This record gives sequence, structure tokens and C-alpha cells, in this order.
Amino acid sequence: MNKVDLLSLIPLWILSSAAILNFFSISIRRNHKVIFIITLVSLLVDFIFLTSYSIRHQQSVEPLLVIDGFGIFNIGLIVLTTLMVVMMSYAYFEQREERKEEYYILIILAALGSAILVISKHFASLFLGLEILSVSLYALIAYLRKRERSDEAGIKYLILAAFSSAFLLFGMALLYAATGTMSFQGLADWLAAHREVSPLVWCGFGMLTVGVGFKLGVVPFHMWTPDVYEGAPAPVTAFIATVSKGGMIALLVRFFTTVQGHQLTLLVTVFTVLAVASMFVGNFLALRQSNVKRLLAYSSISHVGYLLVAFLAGGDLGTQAITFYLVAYFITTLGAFGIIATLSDKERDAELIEDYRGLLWRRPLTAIVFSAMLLSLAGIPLTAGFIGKFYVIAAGVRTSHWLLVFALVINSVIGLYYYIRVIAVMFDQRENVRTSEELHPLVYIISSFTMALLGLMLIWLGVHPEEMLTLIRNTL
Amino acid sequence: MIHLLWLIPTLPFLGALTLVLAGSSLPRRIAAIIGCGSIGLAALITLLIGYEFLTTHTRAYHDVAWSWFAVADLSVGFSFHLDALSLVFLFVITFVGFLIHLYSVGFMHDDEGFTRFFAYLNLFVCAMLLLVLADNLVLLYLGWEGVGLCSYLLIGFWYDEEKNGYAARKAFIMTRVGDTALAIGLFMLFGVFHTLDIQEILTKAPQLWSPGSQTATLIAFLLLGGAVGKSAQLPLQSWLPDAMAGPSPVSALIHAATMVTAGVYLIARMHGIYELAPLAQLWVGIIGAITLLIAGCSALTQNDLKRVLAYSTISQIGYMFLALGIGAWSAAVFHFMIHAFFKALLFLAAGTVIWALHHEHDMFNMGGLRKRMPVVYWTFLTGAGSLAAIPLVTAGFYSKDQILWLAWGGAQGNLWFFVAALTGAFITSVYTFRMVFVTFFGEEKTHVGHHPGRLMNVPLIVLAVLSLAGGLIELPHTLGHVTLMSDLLGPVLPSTVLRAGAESSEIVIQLIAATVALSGVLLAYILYIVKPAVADDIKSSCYEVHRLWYAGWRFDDLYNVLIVRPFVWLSQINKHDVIDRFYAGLVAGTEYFGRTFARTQTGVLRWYIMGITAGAVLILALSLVINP
Amino acid sequence: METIAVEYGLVLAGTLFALGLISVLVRRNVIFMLISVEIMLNAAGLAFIVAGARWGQADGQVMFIFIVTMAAAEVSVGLALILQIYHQLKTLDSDAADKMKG
Amino acid sequence: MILLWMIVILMAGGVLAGIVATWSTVWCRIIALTSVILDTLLIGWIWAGQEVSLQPGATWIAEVNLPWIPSFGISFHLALDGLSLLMLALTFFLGIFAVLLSWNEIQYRTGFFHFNLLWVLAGIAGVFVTLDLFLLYFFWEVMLIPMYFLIGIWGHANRQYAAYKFFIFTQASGLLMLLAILGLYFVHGNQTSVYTFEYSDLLNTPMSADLARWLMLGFLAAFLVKLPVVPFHTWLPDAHSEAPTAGSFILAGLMLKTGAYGLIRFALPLFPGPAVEFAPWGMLLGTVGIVYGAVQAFSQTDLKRLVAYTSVSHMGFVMLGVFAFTEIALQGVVMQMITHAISTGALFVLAGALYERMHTRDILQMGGFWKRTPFMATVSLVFVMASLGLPGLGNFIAEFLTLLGAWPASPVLTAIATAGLVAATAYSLRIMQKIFLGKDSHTHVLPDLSLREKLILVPLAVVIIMLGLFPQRVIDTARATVEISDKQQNTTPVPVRGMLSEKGGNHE
Repeated sequence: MNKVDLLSLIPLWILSSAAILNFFSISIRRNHKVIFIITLVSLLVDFIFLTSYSIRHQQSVEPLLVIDGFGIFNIGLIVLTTLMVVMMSYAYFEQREERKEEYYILIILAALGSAILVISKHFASLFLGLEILSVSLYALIAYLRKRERSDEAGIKYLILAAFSSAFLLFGMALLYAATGTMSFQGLADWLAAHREVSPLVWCGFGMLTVGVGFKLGVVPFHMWTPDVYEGAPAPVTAFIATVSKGGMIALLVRFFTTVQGHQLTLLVTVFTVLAVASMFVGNFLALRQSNVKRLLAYSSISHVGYLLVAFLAGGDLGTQAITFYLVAYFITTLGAFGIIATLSDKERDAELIEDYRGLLWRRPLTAIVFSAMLLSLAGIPLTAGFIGKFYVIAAGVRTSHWLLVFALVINSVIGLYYYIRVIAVMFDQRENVRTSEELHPLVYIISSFTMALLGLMLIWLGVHPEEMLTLIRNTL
Repeated sequence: MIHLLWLIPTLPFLGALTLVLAGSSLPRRIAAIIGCGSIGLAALITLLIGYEFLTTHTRAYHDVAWSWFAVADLSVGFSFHLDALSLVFLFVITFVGFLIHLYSVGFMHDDEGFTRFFAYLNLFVCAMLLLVLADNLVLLYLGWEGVGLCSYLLIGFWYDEEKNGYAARKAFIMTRVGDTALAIGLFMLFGVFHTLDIQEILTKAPQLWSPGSQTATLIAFLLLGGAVGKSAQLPLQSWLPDAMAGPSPVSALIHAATMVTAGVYLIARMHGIYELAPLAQLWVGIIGAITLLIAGCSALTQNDLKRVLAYSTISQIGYMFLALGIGAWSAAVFHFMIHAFFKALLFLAAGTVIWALHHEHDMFNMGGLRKRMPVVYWTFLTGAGSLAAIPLVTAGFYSKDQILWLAWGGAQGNLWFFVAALTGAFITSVYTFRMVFVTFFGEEKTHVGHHPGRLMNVPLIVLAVLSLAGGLIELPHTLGHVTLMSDLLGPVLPSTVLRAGAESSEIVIQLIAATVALSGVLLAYILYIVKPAVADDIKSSCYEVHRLWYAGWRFDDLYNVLIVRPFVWLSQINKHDVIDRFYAGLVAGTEYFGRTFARTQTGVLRWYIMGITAGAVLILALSLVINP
Repeated sequence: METIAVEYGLVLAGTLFALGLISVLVRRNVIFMLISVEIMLNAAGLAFIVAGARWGQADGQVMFIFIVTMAAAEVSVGLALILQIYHQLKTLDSDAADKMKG
Repeated sequence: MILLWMIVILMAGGVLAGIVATWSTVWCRIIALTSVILDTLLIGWIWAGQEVSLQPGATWIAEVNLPWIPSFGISFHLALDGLSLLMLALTFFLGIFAVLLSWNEIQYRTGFFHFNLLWVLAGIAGVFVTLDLFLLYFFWEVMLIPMYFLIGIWGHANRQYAAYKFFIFTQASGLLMLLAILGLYFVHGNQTSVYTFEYSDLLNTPMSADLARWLMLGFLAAFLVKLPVVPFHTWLPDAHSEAPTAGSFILAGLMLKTGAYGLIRFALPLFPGPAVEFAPWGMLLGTVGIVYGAVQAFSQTDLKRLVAYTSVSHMGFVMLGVFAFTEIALQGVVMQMITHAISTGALFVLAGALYERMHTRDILQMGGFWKRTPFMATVSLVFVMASLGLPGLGNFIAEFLTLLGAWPASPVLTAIATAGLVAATAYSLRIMQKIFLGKDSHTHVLPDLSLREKLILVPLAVVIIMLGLFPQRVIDTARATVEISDKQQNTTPVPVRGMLSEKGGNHE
């Protein structure tokens, strides 16, 4: 590992050093504000540094990592998202008496793991990134120790994650045993070389899929999603929904494009089945859900299904679609959970649909932003979600995956129902007063600033997506 | 002068407009002046134009108000066409209309809807004038529907009576059925000629169609459908008796003198097509013949004064159709005019009686009015005489006799028609004088409330004079041989050809007709003056027949069973849209799935692990199946 | 000395994996579930070793060390969580932790 | 550019009204009103000015074409021709009354209401002028959301259900259209390697008959549901009966027309071949709609529901006319779009007025109101007569032309449709009968129309009569468009039409 490699990994260095810095500052003196600011600044710096990379940057750290446009873009996305999460976390944890500081260390580490994930081109680095992400997530999910549900979610996630990563590893091992290489490229070459492939490889791919599928939360590996979403603190949920899933998808895209997954009928079939299943099951489950967090969890399942449509469509258009969809979906999800976070109080998160009755008349701006987010999830014009969905459908139609496209359409109609239901509740006349006690106004200013920012980005991307589109185009 | 033609429909329209806008705020005097004045002026102009038309021997006058609408090869103008035929109708509508307006001023004097009444009446006259003046079928259709609307409004004039409203609705809907046929006829005509200008069609038709052409026949039948609806002929006649729910002047103007004869006008107007469709024309005759008989029979059994008149109207129009059917065009128009006179007279007189007896409609509760209301009595008598076609003195004799004679002697006439007409004539005179005797003779049963003023008497007298003298403009050449009417109509309507060697028998026919009419009167005299018991005996002896006739041959029941009930039933059972069930089903299905899947989310860790394992197994199995 | 064929190694690893899996399924005690998962992980590790041996590379063993380290980390966090659970539920029965469902 | 302004004015006005409302509702209403009136004046000015370019073969009266998302070949392309001109005029004209209607009815969340109201109008106006398919879908959706809120927040008792139903029906069909649009986009792109959503470029894109058929169905789905055509109509009665008066007014008056407009502007010209194949079915659907709607209307007791079904029936004429492919029929359709908007809209206004007075929409509880509300009765008479197609009123021209034009295409169906007019008479007179005629056995006070209501209804009545007597101006305005799309059809082989007229069997 030479100097250039070290230099090219600076974004990762910044993250890890930020974590360590926090660590020390805690050992000196616990201060929420300080930690918060350190985290904020380091993330900002990281992001700014990333923007300095040229779009066509291509630098690989043999044999594990490759830093290219796609990777940089996704790291940037991850860092930015983490930034948002951190910003909304401050108010959220300020209300709670737990020791808040370690939270920031964990979240930075998780971000780091996910960052490694998106630039890895080797099973080892994949595994490394994945585990850094997962282990810090275990702690994050169960961070609010006082909450029973928090712990339950934590243990569930831990066991299942470990279980699935066992599959992942075993799959890797099989592939390694069969092919003798663990780098994606090597695998691709091997596949190109060997026409007929041994069952060993197939099993390898199969088990790999299980591991990946779990992280993505696609049917039938989805069952953890609602529980974890519900149990985890709102900001953490936002993080899981965005960074951890997004990182995995990015990795999947890279893996597939390198090994030409679209030639492998098995993988295509498997993922088609998973996609369709996820769309339907996710939406059906969400239909009669009265807990907003769970509802969003189920909707995320179906959204991964939508993403897989673009993923299966493949090609440049497909990848662009995925990337754009991720951006839109990140903004939307952050917004949604951010609002849940801001509305939450000491005892519990504002997760029951009843908590939102008549919100429009109590806190108009919050309500409007939230409805904007929901409409974006439903893919209604003027929002980023619409362009994203449009892009995905376009990719599907382009490669005439009619089955998938129709499934998508049907599901977005079903999905409409429950998104609208939440909105309807918010716009309902009856006003029930549910006031959380006042905190320092600054706290609110931060979180509402974040919300406003997200809302604006949402609309901006929906109305004028041109810049983002071109950016994505160029990164690929 | 003639260029003032456009004023004739415009004046009533303006009258109606002002009355509607002013609303009930207007004092009655003013409303009356506006209402009658507009028609009066129109009548005056009509007379002047008519005079000029006759003196200058104009064949036709054409006047375009404005181009209504023009699309592709269709171009419809809001334009008028005046020729002899429309002139006759113009005269009747405006003149009789004016008299009836005058009468109404008295009749409606205490009614709260006074202004509204005159508004409708004016509007009606306007629409009717448009109908007869229209130079194209679309404008004619406008008038056609317009009069329908007014008739609806006027039948339901006393709307707080639930049943009046329904009678009105019935009238509108039944005529609308006919109108539908007419409309389709229009579409076909346009499809063939690419124009809806009447004169153009009439000139083009012979060039395009050979006599008996299929299309011509079809179109002719469709037009006939329209005519049948408006003129209350078989099978759409049953609305007219119920239409009597309206005030008497309305019955006089709309349901006797003018609107119901629109069908006659239409067929006469489109005679060119019927000449090319002999089959259709024959059916016009047949319908007329049957209608005049069954309506006559029903008239025999009615007790309500106005219903008798209503049925008699149906049967008289039947005569006109018969005349049209045998190509006796001018005879039909002639009878129309005379009928307008005496039937308006009869209705107005009957109206007066009913009005005087506090809305007593049943004539068996009247009687002995001869002395009480002499004017009404004498006028009514003349009207009745004219209706029963009492020989020589009455106009009705001449008009009806012409039809009878041509039914026998006309080229298209035949024995059946003649017999039917003759029987009809007999029945007519019987029920007419039954009416007269029962109402005006015998002892008084109901006390006369208030007596009609001059406003109501004058129109009666004028109409009485007309229904006596009106016949003098057209006399058979056996006596006098005056042919003003047929000469006038000559240029518009072809004259009727006689069957070879039938000329001689005309006098015979007239004698037969005269005797039949008189014997009818005699019979009525015997049954209702000499020994009324016999009448009751007859009634009770053939009770069923009596019931059947009384109910107008049960056509209403028939239609109820065949059309109305099924329609209502259908719409009722499907009130909550069966199609909606399908979508409801979809929703239910989705929610079912929702519940089912929700049950899989148990929250038990091992269950989740199970799920993952199952998925893994599935995938591995798949991989072993699929791998190439 | 003659080497064992790769297949046997893999079969052994597979069996181990299967055993671990089954015991995760059948066990209700959270600690035992954790242990069983560890077994599965180690099965994967073994598979790596075998694979590595097949190709005569060190990568397999490297991966194994990774796995062991990760496992250690996981177990530490896991045990901490299990402690919490025990405080709240007063039991280690995983089925007791089913507050969240539907 | 002026087109852009019209839409911007509405949107800006909406936002402004929404903000102002927090201080003064009156000013909010005034702002809304002025912005609509402003647009009306603009369009009126255009109409007055543009005599020349209405002639056939003329270019667009007004056009604006800005790049929007070039990487997809999406441009913000609006253009105005005769048809759009009429529709815009209608939209803004009715818009005024929509605002006036809510003057008293809406006392609750006034600002947000007017925001939605104006945005619906903006969306509709957009649909009427867009020439970019992506933009079409965009506006198509933009008009739905505010409408959803209008129904869902200010509606009657069962509003939520109605709102969902409306939203999901229209959304589902809209998405199918989106699929079709994308399909067309890629078909065109793959052949010419020019990826664009531009209407004029996508016209006569060569493609396999099969594909064309599917794509057209995608478009039809959206338009037929909006129209609505019978199997897909069930959202309409609920939406209408639950929506606030202004909502029903706009739904009936404008939103349904977007479906008709879509058929004429997009579905037919883009897929001439399949359209001709579909024609007999289209006409059949239309006829079924006419009869079914009429029968349904007759049995309803909820006044607004009844009127809703009458619109189903009237929209049947649109289907019938559009797929007859004759200039006369198309003119009839255009006329129908306008006159139906006015007459049915007015009927909803009356229903609203009655509801304000009696707090019920059940006509069985009414009757004999003529004595007490003569003015209302007279006005209602006008619109009832309009809805049964009485000559002299606008609807007659529309229905007459439609039927006349449809006759050569399919005599049988036309005959049935004409017979449907009898049913129309039945239900129309039923309205009069139940509400205004009969015994008046009611105690509650029933004032006649207020000045504001007169201000709304009298202009509508005048317009409907004017359209009945002097329709030529409208016909001329639409001629250019109609002739184009008519030629468009006639250039393509028409086996169907021959077949159909055989059925009539009356040509010598």
C-alpha cells in the first residue's frame, strides 16, 4: 500500500479520525454540544474534500478498494446523509437523559463501514465494510437502553444479521473454493473463461444473495425491517433506511456490473422473484398499518422492490435510474423520519398515526413537509420521488421488462392508498392537543432548518432535476 | 309589408320575455295587455301579409334571420319560408290564438299564476309560429320541441296538484318518443341529401328516389312517428286525454287548435316524400282510420266534459290523417282549419261551463244550463253541430264531407277508409249531442256560480260565427262549387286525382253522410232525452266494453306493463350501481391479503429465522433447478 | 503426507453449517442461539481454510482471522444486549421478546 | 409566453391567496377572484384578436417552448390552437364562478381552499395547452392532488371514501398512460435516435400495429376513466356527491373535459390506425354510457348523484362523436364539452344552493318549491331543459351535431343513442317534478336565490341560450383543429366504417 493509495483514501481517514477525536473528547469531558459540533465539522470537511475529486477520478487500491466516480458519488451521498441524520439527532437526543455522546462515534463508524462497502471490489473489503456497519448498528439500534423495544430490536437485528452474514461468508467461501479468487474482477474473468459452471458456484451465489437480501430487507428476508424500524430511535431508523441499505445497493450494482450478472440467468430470475415479491408483500403489509414507523418500514421494502426493477433493467440507464432513485429516496426518507424525530418526546416516538391527526392545523409547515415526503414516496409530480419513479419505469420500459413494470405500476397504486391515508389524517379537522415540553429554541431551529432544507431539495429535484441528472451521468 | 314576416314570431317571444323577466311583480292589467297585445299585433300583421300574399299572387317568400350554424356540408339558417300552407297555419295560430288569449284574461282572472300563464302562452305561440314558418327541418324541430315544452308547462300549470305534474310529464315523454323517430328521420334525410332545407329536399327527392324506394319509405315512416307522437294518433295517443289537466284555454289552444295538428302540418309539408313512399302514405291513412274509430268509441263513454272533447280531438285529427293518407292534402288542411275553429269554441265553452260550476267536470252533474247560460249554450250548440257535421249549415259538414267523398272517390281511397270514416261520423254525432243534451237539457243539477263576462263571451261568438261561415270558402261543386281553399293551396300541395268514373257518385256520398250525421243526433236524442233508461241498460249490458272504452282501450296499462314498469324496475334494482361491486371486490381482496401477510409478522425471532432459512432453501433449490 | 480432497473439507464445513443452522432454529435460549450462529460463522471460516488450502493461498486463512475477530466483536455486543434483555424480561427465552408485531 | 403567464398567474395567485388568508379571508377571496378574472380577460383578448389564424392549416395562435429536462428530451412546450383556446376560455370563465360559489360556503381553512382551487385550475389549463407528453402527465397529476384535497377536506359526510376513490382511479389510469408515453418515447427514440417527448415529433411514429394498439390502450385508459366511460365511471357519482359545490362544479365542468380533450388531441392523432380499429368499440361504449347513465340517473334520490349520472350519460355522446371520425360529430363533441360544462355545472350550483337551504340532497324531501322560489325554479327549468337537449339551448346543438355526424358511422348505435334522449327527458323532468312541482309541505324557510347566486346562474343561463342560438363563433374557432384531426383519420384506411354502415343498410 503506497503513498498514493493512502492519499486516495483520505475520506475514510477523515471519518475514522473523527471517530477517534470524539472518543478522546469524551474521555476528557462529556459535552453533547462539543461532540455534535466536532462530528458536524468533520463530516462537512469530508464532504468538501470529496467534492474536490474530479468526476473522472479512477484510482484503485489493490486488491481491495477502487475509488471511482460512482464510489465517490455514493460516499458523498452517505456522508451528506449522515450529516443530516446527525443534525436531526441533536434535538432528538437532547430530550433524553441517556449518555448521548457515544452515539456520534457509532454513527460515524457506521458511515465509515458503508463507505468502505461502496468502494470495495473484493470479498474481504466487502466483508470488512459490512461488519463495521453492522456491529455499530447493533449498538445504535439498542442505543436507548431504557426502552424495552429498543433492546428487543437490537437483539433481533444482531442474531439475524449474524445469521445472514454467516450465509454471506459461506457463499463467499464456496465461490472462493470454486474459482480461487475473491476479487470481483477475478470472478468475472473466471466466469467468462468457464462456460459451464459447477453447482458449487451457483450455491455460492445463492448464499451470497441471502446475505445481501437480508441487508436490503427484500422478501422473504424482510421480517426484521418493521421491528427494527419501530424499535430503533427515529434518527437511527433514518440511518438504517438510507445509509445501510443504500450502501448495500451500491455494492450490489458494482458487483453485478463487474461480473456481468445479467448474463447469469439464475441471479436474474432470483432477483426478479425477490423484486416482485417485495413490492407486493411490502405494500400489502403497509395497507392496514397504524404505526407510521412500521408503515414506512414496509414501504421501504416495496421501494427496494422498485429499485430492483431498475437494477434488473441494467445498462447505463438502469444504473443512473438507481442512483437518482437513491438520492430521491434518501432525501424523502430522511425527511419523513426527521419529522417523526422532531415530533417525538421523552417517553416515546411519535409513531402512532393518531399522533398526526390534524397536524396541518397544529404545525402547518411540518405537516406540509411531511405530506411532501409522503407524496414523493408515492411518486407524485413536483417531488423528487416522481422523477425517480419515472426514471425507474423508463429503465424498465426501455429494456421491456413488462412484468416488472406492471407490477411496479399496480403497486404504486396500492401504495398510494396508505400514503394518502396518513396525509388525510394530518389534514383531518379534529385537533387533539399533544404538546411536548419546550426545549431550547435552538434545538428546534436546527431540526426545522434540516427539514426545510430537505423539503426544498425534494421540490428542487422534482421540478428541476437537470443538474442532478447530468452529474449522475458524468459519474458513471 | 311581407318583409315584416320576422315580426310575427318575434312579437310573442318578446311578450313572453318581458312577462318572464317582469315576473309576478307586474300588475294584471299590464300583463294582460302585453300578453294579448303581442299576439294581437302578430295576428294583425298576419292578416296584412296574407292580404298582400293573395293580392300579389306570391308563390313563396323566403327570409333569413341569421345563419344558425354551419359545419362541413351542413348549414342551417334561422330562416323562414312563407307559402300558402304556412299562411293558413299562421292565420289559425295567430287569430284563434288571439281570441283564446282574450278569453283567458277573463278565465284566469283570479289565478295567482296570471303572468306566468300568459308568458307560457306567448312562448307557445312563438314556438308554434317558428314550427310552421321554418324553412329547414332543424328549425322546425326547434319549434316542434318548443311547443312540447310549453305544453308540458301548461298542462302542469296548476303544479301543486301532484297528478297534473305527472300528466304533463307523460305528455312530454310520449311526444318525445315520437320526436326521437323524427330526429332519426332527420339524420337519414341529411345522410341522403346533405341538406335539411325542406324545399331543397322536396325538389331533390323525386330525382333521387324512384317511387316506393326503400329509403324514402323508411324516412317517411320515421317522420310519421314524429307526427303520430305530436298529434296523439295511434299508438301514442294516450297522453292527450290526461293533458286536459291544464286550464281550458290551454286545451283549446294547444290540445285542440294548434299543437296537436303539428303532425298534420309536418306530413303535409313533406308530402313530396310520402308521394314517393306509397306504403308509408297508406299507413298514414290506416292509422288515421283506426284512431278516429277507437277515439270515437272512447269519447262515447266519457263523463268528463273535457275528456269527451279530448277524445273527439284525437278522432278528428284521425280524419285529417286519413285525408293525408289518401292524398287529399288540401282537404286535410281545410278540415284542420275548421276543426281549429269549432274545437277551440267547444273547449272554451266547456271551460266556461266548468268555470261557472266551480270546476265541476262531470257532465252528469250539470244539465239544464240552456236557460242559465244562453250564450254559452248557443255557441256550444253551433260548435257541436259543426263537429257532428250537421249538413249545409255548418262548416264542419263541408270539411268532413270532402274527406268522406275523397275516401270513396279519391284515387287512393278505398271502401274500408270510407266505411271507417262514415262510422266515425256517426259515432261523432252521437257523442257530440250526448254531450249537448246531458249538459244543457234536463233539469239543473249544480247551481251556476258566476257568469262569464264580455271578455269570455266575445271570443265564443266570433268562433261560433267562424265555425258556421268558415265552410263557405270551400264548397263541393254539387252545391256552389267554391274552391278558394284548394286554389290557395294549389301551388303548394298537389290536388287530389279522382278515381275514374267516381265523379257521379259524389252527391250520393253527401246524402249518406248527411243522413248518418242526423241519425246520430237522433239516436243521442232518444238515449239521453226521451228515455235515458235505455242508455243505462246498454251501458250495463255491455259493461266490459264500456270499461275498455272508458279506459281508452287500456293503452296506458299496456305501456305500463311493457315499458314504464320494466324501466323503473331496472333502474331501481341497479340503484347502487352493480359495476361498483366489482371495484369494491378488488378493495376487499387487497385488504384480505393485507391481513393475511400481517399475520406472518409474528414478532417471534425464530419465526424470522425460519423465514430467512426458507428463502435460502428456495434460492438454493432454484439455483439447482435453473443452472444451465 | 497426502492432502484431503477439497470436497470432503467443504462437506464437513457444510455439515457444520447445517448443524449450526438447525440449532439456531430449535433453540429458544438467546445465548444458545448466539452460540449456534457462531458455529455457522466458524463453518464458513473452515470453508475458507479449505478453499485457501485448495489454491495454496493465504487469503483463506486471512478471511478466517477476520471472521474470528468479527465474531468476537459481535459476541461482545451481543452479550451486552442479552444482559439488557434479561434485566427487562427476566428470561432468556427469545420468544418472550415479541412486543413488536403486525 | 402569454400561455406561461396564464398558468403562472393562477399558481402565484393561489400561493398568495393562501398566505393572505391568515390575515383576511375576504382579501384571499378577492385575490383568487382577480387572478382568475385576469386570465379570463387575457384569453378573451386573445380570442378577440385572433380571427385570422383560426383558419385551417394555420400555425399555433400562441406558443412557448422552453427546455426543461433536456437530458430526457423534455421541454416546457405550451401551444394554443382553436380547441385549446375554447377550453381555456371555458376553464377561466367557470373558474370565476367557482370562486364566487365558495364565497359563503367555505368558511373553514379559506386560504388553503383557494390555493387548491387555483392550482386545480392551473393544472387543467396546463393540460389544455401542453404539447409535451411528459408535461401532459405532469399537469395531469398536478390537477389531481388539489382536487383530492378539495373533496377530502371540504366535502360532505362521506368525503374521505370519495376522495380516495377519485384519486386512486385517476392515478391508476394515469400511470398506465405514463407507461404508454414512455413506450412511445422509446419506440420513437430507437428508430430515429431522437429521444423526445415532443408531440409533433411523436406524431406518426412508425411502429408495429400490435404495439400501437397497446400504447393507445394506455392512453385511452387515462382518458376513458376521466371522461368517464361506463365500466370505469363509478368514481364519479361518489366524488360529485361528496365534493363541495365548487368542487363538483369544476369536476363536472372542467376535469371531465380533460379526458375528452385528451382523446381528440392525443389518443387519436398519435395512433390513427388503432383508433380506427377501436372506433366501433368506442362508439359502443359511448352508447352504453348514454343509456346506462340515463337509467341510473332516473333511480337516484340524491340530487348531486343524479346529476353526476347525467354527466356519465352526456359524456357518452363525446365517445360516440369522437370515434365517429366525421367533422360534424367532432364539432358536436367540442360543443358538448362546453355546453355540458355549463349546464351540468349550473345544476350542481343549484344542488348546492338547495343544500345550503335545506341541508339535504334528497329530492324525496323536496317538492313544490316553485311558489316560494320562482326565480330558482325558472333558472333550473332552463338548465334541466338544456340537459334533456331542448332545441334553442346549447346542448341541443352539441347532441344534434354529434348524432348527425355519428349516423353515417353507425346508424344502429346512433339510433339507440337518440332513443337515450327519451330517458334523458325522463330523469330531467323527474328533477323538476320532485323539487319544484307538487304540494309544498315544508316548514323551513326557503329564500329565493341571493344576489350572489343570481350573479352566478344568470350569466350561465344567458351563455347556454346564446350558445343555442348563435353557436357559429364557437364552431368557427374549433374548425381548424377539428378539420385537422378529421383529415388525420380519413387519410388512414377505414375498413370499419364501411362495415358499420352496412349494418345500417340504408344507402342507395
